[in-house]
Amino acid sequence: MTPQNGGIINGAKTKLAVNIGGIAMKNPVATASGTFGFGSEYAPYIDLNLLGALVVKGITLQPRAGNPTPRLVETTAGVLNSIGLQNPGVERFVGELLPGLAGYDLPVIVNIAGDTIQDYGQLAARLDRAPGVAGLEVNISCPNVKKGGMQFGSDPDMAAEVTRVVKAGTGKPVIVKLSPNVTSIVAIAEQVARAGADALSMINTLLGLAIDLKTRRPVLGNGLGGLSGPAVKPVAVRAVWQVYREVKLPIIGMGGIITAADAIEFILAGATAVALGTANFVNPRATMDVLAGIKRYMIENEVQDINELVGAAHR
Amino acid sequence: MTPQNGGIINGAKTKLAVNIGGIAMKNPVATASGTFGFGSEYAPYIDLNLLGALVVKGITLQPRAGNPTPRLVETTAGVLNSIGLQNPGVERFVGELLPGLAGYDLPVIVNIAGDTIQDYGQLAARLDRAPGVAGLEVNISCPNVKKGGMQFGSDPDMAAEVTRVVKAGTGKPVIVKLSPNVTSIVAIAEQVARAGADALSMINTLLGLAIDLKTRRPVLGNGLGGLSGPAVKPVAVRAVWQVYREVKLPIIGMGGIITAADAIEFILAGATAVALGTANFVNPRATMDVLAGIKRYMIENEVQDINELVGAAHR
Amino acid sequence: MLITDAVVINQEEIIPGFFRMTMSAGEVAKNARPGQFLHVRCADALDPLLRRPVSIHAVDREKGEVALFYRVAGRGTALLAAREKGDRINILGPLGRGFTRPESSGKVSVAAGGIGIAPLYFLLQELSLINTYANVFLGAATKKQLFFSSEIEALGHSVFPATDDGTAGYHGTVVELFTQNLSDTVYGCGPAGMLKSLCRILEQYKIRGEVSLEERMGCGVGACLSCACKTVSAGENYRYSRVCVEGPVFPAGEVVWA
Amino acid sequence: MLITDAVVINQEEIIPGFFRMTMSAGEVAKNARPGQFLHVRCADALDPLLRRPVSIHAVDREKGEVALFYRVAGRGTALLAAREKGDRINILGPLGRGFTRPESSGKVSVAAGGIGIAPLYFLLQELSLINTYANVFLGAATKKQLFFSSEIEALGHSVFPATDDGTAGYHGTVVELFTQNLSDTVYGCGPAGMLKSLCRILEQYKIRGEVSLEERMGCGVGACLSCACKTVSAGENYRYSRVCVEGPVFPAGEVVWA
Ligand SMILES: Cc1cc2nc3c(=O)[nH]c(=O)nc-3n(C[C@H](O)[C@H](O)[C@H](O)COP(=O)(O)OP(=O)(O)OC[C@H]3O[C@@H](n4cnc5c(N)ncnc54)[C@H](O)[C@@H]3O)c2cc1C
Ligand SMILES: Cc1cc2nc3c(=O)[nH]c(=O)nc-3n(C[C@H](O)[C@H](O)[C@H](O)COP(=O)(O)OP(=O)(O)OC[C@H]3O[C@@H](n4cnc5c(N)ncnc54)[C@H](O)[C@@H]3O)c2cc1C
Ligand SMILES: Cc1cc2nc3c(=O)[nH]c(=O)nc-3n(C[C@H](O)[C@H](O)[C@H](O)COP(=O)(O)O)c2cc1C
Ligand SMILES: Cc1cc2nc3c(=O)[nH]c(=O)nc-3n(C[C@H](O)[C@H](O)[C@H](O)COP(=O)(O)O)c2cc1C
Ligand code: FES
Ligand code: FES
Repeated sequence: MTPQNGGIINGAKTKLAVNIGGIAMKNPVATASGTFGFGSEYAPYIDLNLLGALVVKGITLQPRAGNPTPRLVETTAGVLNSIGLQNPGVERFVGELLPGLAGYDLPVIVNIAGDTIQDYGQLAARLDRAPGVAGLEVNISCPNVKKGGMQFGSDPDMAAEVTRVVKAGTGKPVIVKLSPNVTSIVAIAEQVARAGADALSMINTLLGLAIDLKTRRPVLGNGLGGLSGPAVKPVAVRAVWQVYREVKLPIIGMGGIITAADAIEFILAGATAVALGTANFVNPRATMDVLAGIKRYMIENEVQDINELVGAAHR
Repeated sequence: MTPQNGGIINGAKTKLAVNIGGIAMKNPVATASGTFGFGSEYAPYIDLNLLGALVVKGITLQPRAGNPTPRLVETTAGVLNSIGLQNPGVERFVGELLPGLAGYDLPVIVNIAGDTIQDYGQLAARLDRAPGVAGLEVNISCPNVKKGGMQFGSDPDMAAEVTRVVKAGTGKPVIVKLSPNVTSIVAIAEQVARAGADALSMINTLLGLAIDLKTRRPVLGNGLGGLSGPAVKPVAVRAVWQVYREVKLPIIGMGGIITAADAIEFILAGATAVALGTANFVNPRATMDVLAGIKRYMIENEVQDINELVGAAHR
Repeated sequence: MLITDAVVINQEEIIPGFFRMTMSAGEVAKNARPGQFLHVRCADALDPLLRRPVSIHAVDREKGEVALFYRVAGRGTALLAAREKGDRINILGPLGRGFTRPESSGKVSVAAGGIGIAPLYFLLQELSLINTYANVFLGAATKKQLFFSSEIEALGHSVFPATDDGTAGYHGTVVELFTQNLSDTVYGCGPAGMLKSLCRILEQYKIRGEVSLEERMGCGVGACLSCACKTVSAGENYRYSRVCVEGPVFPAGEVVWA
Repeated sequence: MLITDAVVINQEEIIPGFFRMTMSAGEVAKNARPGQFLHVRCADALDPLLRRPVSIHAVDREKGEVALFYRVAGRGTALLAAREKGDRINILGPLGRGFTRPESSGKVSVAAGGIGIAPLYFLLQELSLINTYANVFLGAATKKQLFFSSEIEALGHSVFPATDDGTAGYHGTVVELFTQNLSDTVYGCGPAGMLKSLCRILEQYKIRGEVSLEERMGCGVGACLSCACKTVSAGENYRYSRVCVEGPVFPAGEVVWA
């Protein structure tokens, strides 16, 4: 472990480096797809080099205009969104956006989504050739698109099939992002693991709805949306806890993390790394504050290596 | 409609009476099982006669001691509980608690839970003979018990089987209470409807977990718990919305209702009545405040009959 | 058993992190009995959501005032501490079963660990009204957390301090100190560990006692069964009692300790 | 583009429900341009969770002060209105693309509907600094919502009021009044309906204009794509632009109205 991998505060050495299915992260704090754009949007507020990993907005084969507005509405301690995977498509992503990230010293993970299983294969193959991609996060859990999305993540066999196709298309680490909108997230995780996934990330948003009392219609232009933020944290921690017990893959935990205490809760439940989504909207420096807080907790509790904490609540 | 069934404010007559699968409610505001005890606990704070219906704590065949403590922990805008169906058993309920409710002019709905399908049948038969029971709410969605509970609510066939057994055991209206912890709540609802349910109630709690950073163990004595409160409202409204579209049974909507606006959101989504759970903890008069707010909304928006609003967001 | 919008009369930080707040709430003052608590709405918004149980610490029936004594333990109590004179606070109560009166004869003691003095101070107020004076064993981690000694003495009671670090009074636990000064009746409140060892002593010496327990609460009125604690009555296997209605004060012998 | 803990200098309720709040925030004052906004954290707790976008209403660069002018629309703005002198407010900004300067020659107008004057007042401050004086069409439901007329006149501009109920000035909409007094450049802000009809007039008469739009926001920095609005550039099919970075001010001709 090199010195950059850790931090020395008050003379104590805390090892923060983690490995997510072959992706070396200097610390366990990543950004959640779709909430952090392509990184540069937040560069005025934080030093991106200090992040454990950057997970970019979901990318599809073809450009997408996204869903009608409104696309976002606040609920109690949460946010419902239906962005609808607006993105420039994989070609423009590789040509225009990826090069801008080359200057940073951090793993870039590309979140991919498809309408069909073939889409996923093509995306994997295209990104396998792209320089500067540390790994893929396979979004089989987006509640905001008509075709594909959550559908793939709700059926263990389809989830496995998508995983196999992506693995066949790339030599890079493959993280499969799971949906909480299922009867058994463990059953999905098991199939995805068997199909060759290198890691799991969870949770994507919970399917939700808000209705406007004035118009008497759904608030969001698209009707249903995905719920994120502190409201969903107990559900997310539970999902990580359940999957950690049964599946031996590293987990990126997310869903409602605002503070370091939240992040540590996920790690104790079994997450090797964490990602912050909605928190960035509340506080653009949230990732840095969480990182600092994790270090402080480790020092105060004499934890030398963050990996000691992973899944500690099961022991 | 008798005068008591409505309310006259500012000269406007608002019809509030609804019918839930044969249970006549003078207004659409009920209490959620497990949060309102057996009614008398709240009698010092509100006039129980003004409630649309009283749904009592879950009852099992045999008395239950419940789960180890702590049984409740607050999360952001929500509550995780794992009471574990502590209750005196159906015999003592019928003998000691039910008679105390006879003096009130409101339908008493008994929430029942079993370890086995046979349990449900026996509970239904026992309560069919009990005076003062307006209907049964079949809890196939409790996340806090080892056997039965949510398991029955996660499998469409088992859910249907429980429904059939209860219907066979009683002539009283049968409301089946659905779990949100499933891939398709519509699939469960459809099977339950086909099996003869008279109404549906939704949602029970979301399966969740909180971990204590000091002990590094789950906070609740039982580990996992059920999440309720404002945090879950978007998920609950979505569930009501989805089921209303596909299943032609009246719905009692619940999950995070605190204000009249919340209640109206459920009604617009398709609920014929609503129930308040966690809100009672925050404000013992919450049911009355919600009822008053619904009336106000109806008057302001010139809605003569609450039934006009049911499912209006779909039109 | 009321829902009241009480008005803050005074908010005082006794030592850092420990506050005494006086509120105007005439009906509550009139009806409250020692050992009862209020279920306090700390936030106006929905986060934190639940009320927080806080013991009734002192009562001035003439002025119609009620005082709380509390430690800032987390977000709810921090919000409480931020309330200022004139602010309104929604309270539910008085709730729960309080302490019972001591037998007319016999020596009475009170054993308080740290913030545990909160409900016991009200008891001491009431005892001195019936001319019953107690030995008050005040335990704390350190001297400055020995709260209200002079006020308690002003009520006519005798104070026996004990500190873990020996900075004042007996160097040791409040239960040890009590064991050296047994009485016929004892009222205890404090951390679970302290109450557990107190109950053991009471059992050993067959002393009548009552202890005030804490458990996480939902409703505060007996409806949700969140606040369960294990208790036994004669000949019974254990059962779960509700701290909010069967308690928070229990006969020492009925509590089943983990 | 900063995160600042600004200190409230003054909070003034102009008419019931409409507040002007001045904050000390030197760097923001220095860098702000008319039409930009701040993303304001209204709560300290997690409910309401998100920041709220509020336009920069006025700037005093010497004193390092920034003012907001806002209507209490819901919980976030209600919390904002509860802030008092000396309180700290976390703000993000200045954010977004503001108004562009008018051509050096030609008549300039400003069309404001109700609270829409918020960002336009800052623009009028800046215009008068470069000795450009505008016709300001102030529209409102009723007389008392014609905000800041005298301050605007004091800056050297001419005010043309219009009210829906005819209680002051022209009896009708601000767009009708503008149509009777066309100019070469116009800056507009107000309800969507007003801006839509303004844009139609601008297109009809080929007048250069810019309008400031609103959309629900998540991040405020271009990362989440929540704040999309449909726009077109020459020859293009529509696309979704981000109000927070490509806007909130857009050339009138680029906005696709629903
Ligand atoms: C009947 C009763 C009377 C009480 N009287 C007083 C009093 O007079 N003065 C006083 O200072 N406190 C009293 N308490 C304790 C007080 O209710 C808690 O300190 C308060 O609820 C903490 O709320 P919070 O939001 O500040 O902390 P939280 O953020 O909710 O929690 C802070 C920490 O305390 C733990 N915690 C919270 N509630 C409990 C609980 N009920 N049991 C065990 N651990 C808990 C949490 O896990 C966390 O570690 C009483 C409790 C009960 C049940
Ligand atoms: C760039 C920009 C600049 C703004 N500048 C100002 C300003 O200077 N002064 C001012 O008073 N307001 C301004 N607004 C509007 C302001 O952001 C909203 O009024 C505020 O966010 C409402 O928050 P709330 O919590 O008070 O209301 P909420 O409780 O969030 O909502 C209250 C009502 O407003 C609706 N609503 C909330 N946000 C929006 C939105 N963005 N678009 C449409 N409907 C919405 C809700 O559906 C609800 O009916 C601006 C908005 C934007 C995007
Ligand atoms: C506005 C928004 C856009 C999102 N877009 C994506 C996306 O493109 N791909 C994806 O896998 N997840 C997406 N998500 C889900 C987040 O990555 C994350 O799983 C979820 O928000 C839970 O984390 P949080 O509570 O920290 O936000 C999005 C979430 C939000 C709020
Ligand atoms: C403390 C507690 C106990 C509960 N017990 C039961 C129960 O016995 N049977 C049942 O069907 N639901 C039970 N529930 C679920 C509620 O009835 C309700 O479905 C859920 O809390 C969502 O509503 P709310 O957000 O308004 O609380 C319980 C909920 C809580 C918080
Ligand atoms: S707190 Fe609800 S029963 Fe005691
Ligand atoms: S608010 Fe996030 S992109 Fe504009």
